[in-house]
Amino acid sequence: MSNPVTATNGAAFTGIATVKDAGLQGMITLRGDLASKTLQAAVKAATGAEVPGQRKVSLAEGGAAAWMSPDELLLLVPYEEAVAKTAELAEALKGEHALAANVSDARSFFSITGEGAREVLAKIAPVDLSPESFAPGDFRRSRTAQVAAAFWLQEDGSFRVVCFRSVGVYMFNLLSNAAHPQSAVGAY
Amino acid sequence: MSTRLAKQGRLIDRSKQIDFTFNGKRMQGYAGDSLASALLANDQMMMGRSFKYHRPRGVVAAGSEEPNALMQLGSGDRYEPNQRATTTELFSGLTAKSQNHWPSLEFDVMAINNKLSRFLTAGFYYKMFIHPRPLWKHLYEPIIRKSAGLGEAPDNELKDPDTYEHFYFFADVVVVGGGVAGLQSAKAAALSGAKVLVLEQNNHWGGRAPVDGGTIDGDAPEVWIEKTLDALRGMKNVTLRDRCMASGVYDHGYVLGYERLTDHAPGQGGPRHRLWRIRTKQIVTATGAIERPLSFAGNDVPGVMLAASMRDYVVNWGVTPGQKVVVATNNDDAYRTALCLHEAGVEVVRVVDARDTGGGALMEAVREKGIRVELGRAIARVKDGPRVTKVAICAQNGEGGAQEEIDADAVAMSGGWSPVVHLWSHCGGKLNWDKENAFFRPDPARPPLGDNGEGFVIATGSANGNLGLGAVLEDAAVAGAKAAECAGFPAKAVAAAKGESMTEAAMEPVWLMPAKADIKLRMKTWLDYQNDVKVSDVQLAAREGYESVEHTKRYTTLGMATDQGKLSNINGLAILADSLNSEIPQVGTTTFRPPYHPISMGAIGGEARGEIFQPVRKTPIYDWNDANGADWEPVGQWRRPFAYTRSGESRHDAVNREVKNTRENLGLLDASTLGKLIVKGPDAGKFLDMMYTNMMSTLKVGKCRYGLMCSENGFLSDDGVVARIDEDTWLCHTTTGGADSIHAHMEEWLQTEWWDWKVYVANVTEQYAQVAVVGPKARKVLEKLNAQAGGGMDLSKDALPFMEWRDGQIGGFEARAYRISFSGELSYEIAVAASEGQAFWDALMEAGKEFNVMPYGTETLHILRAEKGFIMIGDETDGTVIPQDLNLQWALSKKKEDYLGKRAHLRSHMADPDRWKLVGLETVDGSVLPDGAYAKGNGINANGQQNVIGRVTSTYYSATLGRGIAMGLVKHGPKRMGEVIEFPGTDGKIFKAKIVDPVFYDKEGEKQNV
Amino acid sequence: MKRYSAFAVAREALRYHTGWERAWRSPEPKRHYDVIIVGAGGHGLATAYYLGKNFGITNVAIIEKGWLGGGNTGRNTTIIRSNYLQDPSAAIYEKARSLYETMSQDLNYNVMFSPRGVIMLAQTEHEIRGYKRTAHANALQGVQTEWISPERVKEIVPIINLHGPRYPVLGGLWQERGGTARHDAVAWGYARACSDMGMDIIQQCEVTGVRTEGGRVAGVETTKGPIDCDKLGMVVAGNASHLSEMAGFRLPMESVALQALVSEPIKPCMDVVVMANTVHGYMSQSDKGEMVIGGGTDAANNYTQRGSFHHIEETVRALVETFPMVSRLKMLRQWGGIVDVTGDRSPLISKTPVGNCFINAGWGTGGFKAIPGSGWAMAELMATGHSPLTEEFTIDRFKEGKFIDESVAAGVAH
Amino acid sequence: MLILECPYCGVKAEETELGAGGEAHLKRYGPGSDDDQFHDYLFMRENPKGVHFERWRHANGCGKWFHAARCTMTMEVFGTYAAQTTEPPQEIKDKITAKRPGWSWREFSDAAE
Repeated sequence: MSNPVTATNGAAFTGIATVKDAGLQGMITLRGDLASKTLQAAVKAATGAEVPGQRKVSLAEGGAAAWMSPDELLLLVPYEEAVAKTAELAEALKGEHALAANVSDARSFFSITGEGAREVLAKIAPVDLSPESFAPGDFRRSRTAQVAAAFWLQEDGSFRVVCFRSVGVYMFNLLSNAAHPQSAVGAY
Repeated sequence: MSTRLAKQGRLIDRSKQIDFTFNGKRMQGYAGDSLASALLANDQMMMGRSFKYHRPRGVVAAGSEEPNALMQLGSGDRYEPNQRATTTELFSGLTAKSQNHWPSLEFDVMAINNKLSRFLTAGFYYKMFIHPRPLWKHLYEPIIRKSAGLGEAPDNELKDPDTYEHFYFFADVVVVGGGVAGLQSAKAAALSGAKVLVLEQNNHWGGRAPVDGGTIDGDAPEVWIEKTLDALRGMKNVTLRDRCMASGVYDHGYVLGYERLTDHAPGQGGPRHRLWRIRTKQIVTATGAIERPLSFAGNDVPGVMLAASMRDYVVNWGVTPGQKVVVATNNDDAYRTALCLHEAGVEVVRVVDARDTGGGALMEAVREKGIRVELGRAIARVKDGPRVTKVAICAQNGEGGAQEEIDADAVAMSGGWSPVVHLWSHCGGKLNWDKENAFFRPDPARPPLGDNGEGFVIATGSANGNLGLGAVLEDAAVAGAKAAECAGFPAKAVAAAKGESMTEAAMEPVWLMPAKADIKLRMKTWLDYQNDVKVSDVQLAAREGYESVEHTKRYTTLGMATDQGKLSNINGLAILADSLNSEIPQVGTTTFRPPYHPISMGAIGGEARGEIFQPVRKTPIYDWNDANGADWEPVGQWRRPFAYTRSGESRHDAVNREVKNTRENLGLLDASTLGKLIVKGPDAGKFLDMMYTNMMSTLKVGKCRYGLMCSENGFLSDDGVVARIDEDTWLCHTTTGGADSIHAHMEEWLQTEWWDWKVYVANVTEQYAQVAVVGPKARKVLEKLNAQAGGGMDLSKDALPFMEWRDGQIGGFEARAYRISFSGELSYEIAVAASEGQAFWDALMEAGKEFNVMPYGTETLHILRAEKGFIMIGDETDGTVIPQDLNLQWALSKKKEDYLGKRAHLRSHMADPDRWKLVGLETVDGSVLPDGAYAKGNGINANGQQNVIGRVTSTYYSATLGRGIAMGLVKHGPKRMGEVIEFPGTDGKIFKAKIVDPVFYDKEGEKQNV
Repeated sequence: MKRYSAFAVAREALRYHTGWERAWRSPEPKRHYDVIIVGAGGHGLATAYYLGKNFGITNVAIIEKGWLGGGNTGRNTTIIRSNYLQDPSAAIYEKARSLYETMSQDLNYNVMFSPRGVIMLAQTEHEIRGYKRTAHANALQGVQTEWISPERVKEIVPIINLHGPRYPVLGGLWQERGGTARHDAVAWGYARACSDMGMDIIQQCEVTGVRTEGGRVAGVETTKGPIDCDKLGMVVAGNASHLSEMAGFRLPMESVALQALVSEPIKPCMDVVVMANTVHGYMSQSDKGEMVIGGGTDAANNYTQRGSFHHIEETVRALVETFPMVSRLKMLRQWGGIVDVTGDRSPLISKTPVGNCFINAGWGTGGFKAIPGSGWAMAELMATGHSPLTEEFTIDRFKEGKFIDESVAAGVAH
Repeated sequence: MLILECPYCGVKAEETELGAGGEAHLKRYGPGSDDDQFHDYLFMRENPKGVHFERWRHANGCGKWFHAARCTMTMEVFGTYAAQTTEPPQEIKDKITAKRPGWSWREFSDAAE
């Protein structure tokens, strides 16, 4: 076992907001019946979080569960625990029709913090990111410029963005470009 | 002469002088000037040359409708042609050049066209230059091309240093136009609680009202404008943007806003333009109206200007275009210009009103100033020249005889107003002809329809055909409230501000001046200034049968210039209707298309340039590859090393080295891009049996099987190795290009056809870095890694036989090893976590040194598989090939009742024994067959084409065999082994090749199974 | 018909152009014609023209619901080329291209065919292979094409950026005798010639029904009354499904929007047509100086002649990358047309289940360049019941699993 | 540029999040079908001027396929609904009937007729 590395290796940029490689994050794709008590219990056990409602993320200490589709969650766990937690989930869901896959290394993960965070995302995603429409705990899968992404808003007003690892460098460049210090829109 | 006035100029700051140059001449203006106003202040009336006849042209308008004053702005990488002087804000250091002339603006050789204008009438080029044939391309067309065009093209090597961006915005109501109507509408909508966005194309608010006068709520319009702006700025649900033009309205409430951020301050940093992609429930178009020129001979001579625009220059910028002005009109509004000029101390030598009965209170006010007003009169002609010197007056109701010639240096003309209906029309809003005011206005009963089938655009103010400040404001308040209501906010009656302006007498349509102008005058009467379309041209088009308005437009080019007919459309339509003895509404309008005003390509492209033009997908080993000689090849969005070239080595040499080394020693391939899909569930086996042509449900846990996929239409679409992970889980490898598409394909069938089957699919392609460890030393290097780590997975032949897989540790890495081979060599494909991919690769390279390890690229991959006769999706297949063509019948399960493609293969053409089949091809002389070559058959077909009997699908130099090898599809190929067939090259050379077995190397497969 | 010439223009100039006669008559429909062509676009008018010219059939009406040339003929990007991969396509497009060469002389109307050359850029290894294959096929099909190096591409197109960081230009397929023509003039030239042969072009006349007797066509109902005919040709891009249903049969086809745009005119900077299929965009410069730009189609069925703006964005960013100077030009006008797309994206020129009723449709994005060849072949099919050029383009081919697939060689855009 | 509401995630998604997938409610014909059935299944597409039922995928979103009822002449959207059905829901048919009396599409039509 060596030291695992992210695709953008800790990169950061500050302009109208700060864009940062958010580091290695344990992520598990879980597909199954979200109404199932067994599944809900397994999710809780793995992440500490409840199964979220439509287009929501439920955050807990050290873990989270995000609503990806009516039969899919993205679970966040500590990176080092992802393999074990995936196995635990599989074990807990034996007998249910479900699929848990460790995708921690298949993703890039970024944070956007600062006053311009909403505007940075609103330059590349066709989503209403005004405070009235996008509140902490809201989760959205969409398109950011030319790649698919998912993002949510934290309680502290910062965003987390998830995309495929292979386009991590593109995403970082894209977000940094949108955060150009002289590009504040002033729309929110 | 045109000059700066001592007073006036509400938009300029006389304390801030700004230097700029025009055609190399240094000039001064003030902060707040437009380039046009600054040029006029410097007595630069002539600003360009027309498109066709190269006639001298001055500025006609003061806004974005300007057809004449187009400039080449800036230099070097920031150069830009065709910028309107009227919408260009003056800044320090601005360099402008007029365009479409040689050698100079004042003396233009191409002005010879003006002398020939009698010959160069509408559509002349359709009737000439027909014989002799070659001369069109080699002589006539080059001359026409050279004399056409407007500004010079930017430099061939120009790299735009500016950046651009997009911004998504969502509103309930978008109000287009920041004039008084727009502001009133915005206020009304906002008070209902709707989220409102107001877009204003200029850098100042209030539109025409401050220039046109009157009162709002008892004060001057400016007072109300400032008050209202303050109120709107204080509302959380209102966003105001100036320098931001709504360029187009599209389906489902989509609006594009074109914000010009640094055009007025180049190089200040940040994006130059921002394209707002706005989604809204309702749109209020408060876009105002545009004044129409009058059609009289010489109406294009510099110094002839729209009356209201002339007023704009005086009031907004303190500039007068002339000292002795003739005003010509068919309506009352132009009298405001006469008053304004008079007040500014400019002599109004005559008001020529075409109406026999004249105007109302405004006319009286003008007369009171002692200005001479003549009724029922017309301008017969303005004397040709680089600027106005003499104006001939005659009776309107005549042919232009009995002229009185008067001295003047400018003419202010007004032919009435046309509501700006473009945005209303972009998405299908219909228009009605308003006979009284002689204009098209939006038909509220036929608005553009949104996604809910209801209208989503409301026109208001003068854009809705309202004249007079009172009516405009009342209409605007109603429109704003209605928009909010339609957007789902409770109706709230908002009292309109009370606007008062002088009442106006009715206008009278005047489409030609004088009404019966003779042909000589009509040939000098311009409709479309920029494209040089005259009244006589439209009449000619009608006479020749180009009766549809679209025919006339295209035949004469009326309205097709860069102003898109903003000034010319209605005037042209009227002439056409008259020529056809028809009425304007029967003739109809041309279609209004976005954008309202040209927008930069840079803005449309947005951020997508340079590094982020398109995503580059990178494997975890990308950086190492890049640093170690990777000669990149784009594969979809991925980049893969074609080969790893060493210094002094050609691409070809590198490939040969990689091939040989892999066969003899050890090669590593970054195979991370291969798709990896987990398919899991009680019905997964049944599902995969439908997806693949061969049987997957019977695969044993721990084993691998090569599978083929066909489309429902029968064509081979993807292939790859499938591994059974456990009782209800399979892992399917796809091609690099197939990862996303096959994932989507599986989901599509699961969601839309077999939705009751219990199967989940997850795309885990990027979870892993996958490395193919290939060659006789493959096992040795892996065992060495394990030894170094003090143990690991047993990789022996017995513990991990060919076509099986195991999980475990290799060199301390958690890994999954597949014993599969696409090269015919001893080979392991090893997947590790992507985050550890580089470390694993480094470990292999280090441990492999003693085995002479080398990385290899996609070309070597291709050659190795071709030597073994393995097909490659995308080479042997092209979307028209079925498995049977590739002798892959063995992979088409006969036991299965159904799978995708099975039914398709039963169709007559697919069962045809004459289909071309896969064979190997060896040139007789050992050379390499040209890629894509076709095999010649006998004779020609009914269309005179050479008959062909096959084609090359893959062709390489095999370093292993020291000769060219190829695969191809040949008619009856497998039955013709040993036959020599001919492949003509594109250079006429014939390549002779023998049909052979496609497996060129290690036919028994001994090397991979050791 | 008075002939057009420089002399005629000069003569007319002296009398202020008052002597020009109508380019085409505007007659009321007769009760019966030997042949009715529905659709006075380029393909319909060309069909009528070659019926008259090649087969002496002149008792022909061309019925148009709008104005002639008002559909896709007047909305395309005017590219003419014939470097297609598959034999049937190459045959009909090359026939068309060769007819364009002499069209101005044949019609005595300057359609401004300009063989300025067409380059299709190869920007991936896959594209190189596809275009080399096409070059080999073309050599045997009698279509002149050539594979050229990046350096040669730069010589021909000085404004191109060969070294785009994403997709460097690796070469191109060059058809020197491809080019452009003035699209409206093609329709007008054919219309004038048809009218001169005595054919009736009936505009503003919509077909509302197709009458059949005993499985054969008998005539059409129109907004100007019923008109009988012996043979009927349906040549109505964007309306073919609708019209065929009136005759009682269906077509394997869908209609979608295709968009184009032009820049403001600038002085000449690009003499040839360049197509960049990897990044989805193509561009040429019109005689007027506008950069004429096109891209891909929308994916959803649509009859509005409006497409989605994101396709324009995709095309423009591709062109900014390929021709960086485009960044500082401005889009003057964008528009859309409706194209009919079949299962293999190749056209139908075919007999139909209704006797003496013929269909010409489904040209997708490649219709303009085919106009004379399509008209020539359709006329032959209608007059004689057989044309080698149309043999493979039957409606039935899909049933047999026999496709004419041009996407094979990276021919994404036409 | 269209917007369609994804019935799975409730998002009014713009077209760039979506992928169009052609005619809805196709019945699959496999082995055992005759040539005509198989041909029509693969190639004979409804191409109406007016009411149309079609498939879309929320590709840059939840990844689910859904159906939309839309007018090809005006772009009006009558409704969207889940893909796991062989016919449009009555509620959507009623809505279309209210707006386009007399409509018909394949085997479905204005029930009032």
